[in-house]
Amino acid sequence: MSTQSESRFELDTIRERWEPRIERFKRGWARYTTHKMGVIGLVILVIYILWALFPSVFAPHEPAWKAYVGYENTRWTAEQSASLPHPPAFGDPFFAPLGTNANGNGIYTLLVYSAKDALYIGFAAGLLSSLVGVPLGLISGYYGDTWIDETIQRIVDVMYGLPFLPFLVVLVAIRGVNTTNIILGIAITSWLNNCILIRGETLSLKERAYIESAKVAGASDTRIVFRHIMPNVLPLAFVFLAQDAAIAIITQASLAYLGLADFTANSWGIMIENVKAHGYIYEAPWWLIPPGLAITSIAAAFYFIGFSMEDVTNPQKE
Amino acid sequence: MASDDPEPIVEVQNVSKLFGTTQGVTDRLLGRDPTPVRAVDGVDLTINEGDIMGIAGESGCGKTTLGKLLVKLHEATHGTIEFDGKDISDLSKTERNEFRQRVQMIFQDPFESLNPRMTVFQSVMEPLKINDIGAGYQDRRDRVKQVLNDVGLAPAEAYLDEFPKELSGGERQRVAIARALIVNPDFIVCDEPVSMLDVSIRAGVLNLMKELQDEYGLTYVFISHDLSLIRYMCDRTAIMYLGNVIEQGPTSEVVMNPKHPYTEALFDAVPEIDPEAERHRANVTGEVPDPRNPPAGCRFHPRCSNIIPPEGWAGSQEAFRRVFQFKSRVLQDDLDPEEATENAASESTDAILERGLALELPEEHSLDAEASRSIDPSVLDLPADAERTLREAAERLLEGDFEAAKAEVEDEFESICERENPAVREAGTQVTACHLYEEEAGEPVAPGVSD
Amino acid sequence: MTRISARYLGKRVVVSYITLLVIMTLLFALLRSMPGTFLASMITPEMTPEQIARLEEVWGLNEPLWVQYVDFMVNYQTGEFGMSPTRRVPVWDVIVRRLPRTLILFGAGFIVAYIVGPLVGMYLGWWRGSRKDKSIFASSLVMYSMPSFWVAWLFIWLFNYELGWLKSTYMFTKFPEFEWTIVTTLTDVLHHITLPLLSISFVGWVGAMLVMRPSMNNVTEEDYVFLAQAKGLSERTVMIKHAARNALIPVATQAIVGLAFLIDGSILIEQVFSWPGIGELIVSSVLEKDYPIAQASFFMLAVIIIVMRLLTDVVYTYLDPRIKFGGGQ
Amino acid sequence: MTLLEVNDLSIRYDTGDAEVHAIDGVTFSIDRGETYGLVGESGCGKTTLAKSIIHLLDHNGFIESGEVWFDGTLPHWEDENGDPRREIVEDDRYPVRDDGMTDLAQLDTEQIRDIRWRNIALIPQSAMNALNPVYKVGDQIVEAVLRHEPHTPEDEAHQRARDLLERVGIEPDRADDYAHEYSGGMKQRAVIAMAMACNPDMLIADEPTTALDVIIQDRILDELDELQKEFNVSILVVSHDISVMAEICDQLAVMYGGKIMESGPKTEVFQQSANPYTLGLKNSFPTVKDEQTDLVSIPGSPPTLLDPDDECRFLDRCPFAVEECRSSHPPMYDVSAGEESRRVTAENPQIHRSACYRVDELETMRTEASKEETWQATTQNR
Repeated sequence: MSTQSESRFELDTIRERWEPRIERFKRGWARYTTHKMGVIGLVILVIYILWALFPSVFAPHEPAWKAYVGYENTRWTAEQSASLPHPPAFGDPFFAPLGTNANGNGIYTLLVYSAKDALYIGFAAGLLSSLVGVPLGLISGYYGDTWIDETIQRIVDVMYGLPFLPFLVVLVAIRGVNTTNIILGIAITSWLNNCILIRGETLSLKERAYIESAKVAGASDTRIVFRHIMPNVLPLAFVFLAQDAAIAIITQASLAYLGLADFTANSWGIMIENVKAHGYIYEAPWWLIPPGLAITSIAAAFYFIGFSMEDVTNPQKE
Repeated sequence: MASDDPEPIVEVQNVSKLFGTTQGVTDRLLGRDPTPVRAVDGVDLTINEGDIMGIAGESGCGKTTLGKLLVKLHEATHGTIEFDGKDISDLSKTERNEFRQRVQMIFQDPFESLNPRMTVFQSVMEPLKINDIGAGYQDRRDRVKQVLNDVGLAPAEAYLDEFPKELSGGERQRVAIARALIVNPDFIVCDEPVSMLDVSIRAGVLNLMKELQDEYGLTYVFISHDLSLIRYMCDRTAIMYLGNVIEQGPTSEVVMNPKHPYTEALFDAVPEIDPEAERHRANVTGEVPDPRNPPAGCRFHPRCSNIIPPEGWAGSQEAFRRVFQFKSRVLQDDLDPEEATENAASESTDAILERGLALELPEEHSLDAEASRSIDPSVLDLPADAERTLREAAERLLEGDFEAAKAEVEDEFESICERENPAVREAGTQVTACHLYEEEAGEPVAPGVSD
Repeated sequence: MTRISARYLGKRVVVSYITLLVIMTLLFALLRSMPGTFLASMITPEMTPEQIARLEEVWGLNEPLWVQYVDFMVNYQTGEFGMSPTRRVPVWDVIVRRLPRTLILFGAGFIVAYIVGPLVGMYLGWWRGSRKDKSIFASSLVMYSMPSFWVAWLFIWLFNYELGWLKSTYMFTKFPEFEWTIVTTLTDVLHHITLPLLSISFVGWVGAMLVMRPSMNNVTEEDYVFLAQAKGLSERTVMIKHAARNALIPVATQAIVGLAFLIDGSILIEQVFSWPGIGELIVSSVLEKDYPIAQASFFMLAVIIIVMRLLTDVVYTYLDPRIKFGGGQ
Repeated sequence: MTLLEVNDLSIRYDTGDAEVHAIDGVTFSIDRGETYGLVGESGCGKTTLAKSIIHLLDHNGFIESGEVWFDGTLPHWEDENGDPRREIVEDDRYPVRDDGMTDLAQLDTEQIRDIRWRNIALIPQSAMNALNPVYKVGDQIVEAVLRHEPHTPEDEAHQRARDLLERVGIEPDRADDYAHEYSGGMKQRAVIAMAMACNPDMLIADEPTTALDVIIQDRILDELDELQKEFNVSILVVSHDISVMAEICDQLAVMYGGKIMESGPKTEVFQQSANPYTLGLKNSFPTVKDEQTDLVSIPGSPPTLLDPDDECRFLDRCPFAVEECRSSHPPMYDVSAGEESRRVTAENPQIHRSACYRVDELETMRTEASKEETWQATTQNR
């Protein structure tokens, strides 16, 4: 008897637990789609995710492809070499819709293959800074006006006194230039905003009568934090995650520009840096503009998503 | 409604609650001194089983803080609160769990007191879950349905999966009541439970609360600023002012036969629905002072119409009240000689006197000679030496020597009301904290004995 | 400015000073954990161990760590930044020459960004939800997403290379054909600073706008804005005098974060335009492993941020009369 | 003499999918020096109605139809006596009537700004937050003076502000303080002083005492009373608090669901209530002095007003509803005729009127309404 009723009980619990959430999500989604900006952001993001997952489907060549010679290991003629970087060419003398760089690699191909790097850095750094910032903000807010809060806030205060980019430069210089370190560095400097904002939100949530009501009902601190505060804070955390991702991608490009990047990787930031390194800023706009636009569009996509979500999760509008 | 042999269920003894006593590290480093707010200050209160105890007062008087102390949302800074004979600040884990089940609270704002991300079912069931009551999901669901029916949300199924924002204010407050009732409590603190509700809905919730009291055998504390609601709901009433309970007793007595001048003013100020009713305006001056820096002695004395003249005061009480105001204004730099003499016809010290002795009162309480914030001192029954002192002070003010003016009045016109905080004394069927009743009552009494 | 008491200001200075000390400690730890000692660049393979030891002695590296730390803290506060191992000149001299240039560029950028940002934020917040708001907001987010150095290049390409209007490198003309008078100097600097300034503020203003817009939107629901309308004031007066003035208060708080963001921006921009400031210095010195210079530049940037934060505090008190620093609440 | 005459005014809010009929065909009039009360529960449209007079609706609200005649006109349409100039009255392009009244509903945004505060001032809901925190209180009063009387010298305007503050019992020196340095009651007084800055003919007081404690409320009501006597200003009070209304109003309109249910002289409305809603409302209101009778609530909740049907707005909650009530919302009937069991529609907005088809059965309605069972029966029926 017991097993049957137990499983039924569990099933009911699951249903009871998830039904309202699913409904909430549906409603949220319906409201999200009313934001044109958010939908555009999502579309851009999906395109880049597809690029990252299946680059070979979207790119005409492998990254190793070179103009005129393809994958052959032969040398260019002087004439061919002089024509590089080559403006967009559609099958004559080769196919490179956005032209090539000075090494003869197709710009469009590189663009597609670099999407992975940008998304990886964006998500990893965003997640990491949320993972540090959100819990600290929650703790700081929930124990507001105690020594715990005070300590965290003093740390944040000091960190705000640091010039971020120089700090990153030094950090990456110490730890070695590779993607992981860049992500770590970005996360270390960007959790501050999350922490402060989540703290503020928690502080105001803490004063709500329903928190007091839960206390009167006998709820423990953990229950209050996880059942009553967290669900109200998490949507906001996602908003910050999106913004952090955007900042991380731009920052990584900036570091690459300063010469602090893993130059073996494919990355939009490095592509721009190469334009300068080869001295083609004025002569090869087809090389300079696309990677910049790619960075802009993915960062903008993250911002679009973030701000649309902020609107959706704004409790005043629910 | 009170039972014949009242058993105290809650006893509050000399309880105080101070806010803002803690300091941050930087504050300490920088040597900032905290100025605590004495939200509740030395309150004694006994609540009998089966009673509805009303706590009334203006905003900032500490009534909500007192309510939260009773349910242990705040810890008292001083004093003890006993629930069913046990000090609630000193409970074992099991006792604390029991306390949490037996004592519940209903909050003011039904739009805030329910988690917007939880359904009605989840909200009402939460206390069961926390206290591990009920055998399994189905049992709990049944209990929830029953309580929802009890609070008038029928059929319960229709409400179970609703979110708070889909409900009206009245419905939300009923859900909040259901949430409090589901653990079968004995004692519920209701903090302004209907103040956010519309009038036509309000009566329904109030009546429901009365019905449930019988059904569930409840004791209520009913906190409200609305005295007519207190009158409607409560058996006994305590009036609070600046953290003190200044009067308590049976509701009808407190309302119809108030002892403390503040209580009297408070009830005078309530407008009447009957347009023909003859109503008095409240005979008080000024506004509630800053609770960070409450007046010495009786908290109410700066506004009181019945302030007691010192022994040997030759004039009338009316005159003393004005003289005392004059003194306070001088001491607080509130009397600006330039303003006073600017558009006055008479000589300047007269002008200052005329202005400083005037009280800002509703027409029915001000003297005939008192108009547009000035009064002719000669109509007051002012002893000659008092007038001399006042003139001296006015003279100093004119000279711009404010310190000397203060010195002039500082040690004069001392009332017992500003010196001593009155003890709680019996007066009629009530107990009250006012120096007026010192002589007739004799010894201070313990609260709650007066029944 | 009567609301801000000298005592409060004193306290703020003390707190800022403590923050600076903590940052310096961090800096010390950071630079000591650089791979190799900061002498790495001076040590050549043909040096004998004795020579290396002598070098270390000269640079104070043979002392115990805590002595180095104390020396560092004391020296830095007296402006004693040591010698640059690569340039062979006192670090102080290099910093002092470069600091004003950074201040000019960064300061101008800050001012432009915090005039444009709140202004646009004010309009968008007032007309929140309108078509105009939506399109301008989306476009400014796109601007915010652009890597500033890339924008700078586009500007250079357009205004310098294509149109030839403005200069793209340095702060002054290197070998001028004109006399240095006040007028020519100013025009010359203007010629040089416009593009970098444009590049910094192109991205920088959005941060302030992002705070002003919702703040403005909240303020429009306040009763005093409603009352101002009921008074019969014109829409402009209500928007600027009553709404925007209040909405500015959170922007002052945001400026603390925005500052760091703009400093980052100006470092990149200095790099692009070879603007001879601290930012350019810090990057090149890190790459050259000239740690004393990197350290000192970092320190100077931290000082700039901390001083600016202090100023923000003052502005804050000016904006919000409810805040009385130094007294109770 | 009539100061304000509202004719068949309807106001809608556009919510995208549907329109909220916030105000529906409301007619009333206010005399000079009179206090007129609009009483009702939240969402009944009382605030919307008051704000619409000077076009202070939210951005999605608009006047659908109706007229708001006001005895007063734009400054540049006035002659030296303050009356509209002859040629303006005669010209059909201007919304000015022969008797010199102006239809405020037809003025555009720029024009209504000249009416605001100069002719009709407003004490907003929660006046506590109505003072701008970043400006000195005195300066905010000066601002109002200079807006409408631009030729006033600055120091004269400042002196006026100080006098006004003193008039409402605030030390003139406090004009140089900021709002946060004022106590709650003082803020309220300051707003009242500000409202009197341009000597308006009419004050709109939107829940003027709701946020205040009783003793301060008492004082403010006293203050309003005195001001009215002194300046002969008309006051349109909006409140949900019946007892406040009972105290200060001369005339009263009880609103429900965007309609006026009952209106007339205060004492008549309170003592010879002739509408089920008013009767219900009185039942649910406790008083402090009288021995308590049981309170009875009106079952159900107010209508949403989203594209409402034609039926009587109170139908769903009314224990006296009959078939006729479904046909359309009742017109305003003359109550004195009702007392004689006759049903006569009343045109004069000043007399005691009630919107109920059963106005001819007042006796029954009044006795039934005082019984608790009557009201509970409705809940069981649905």
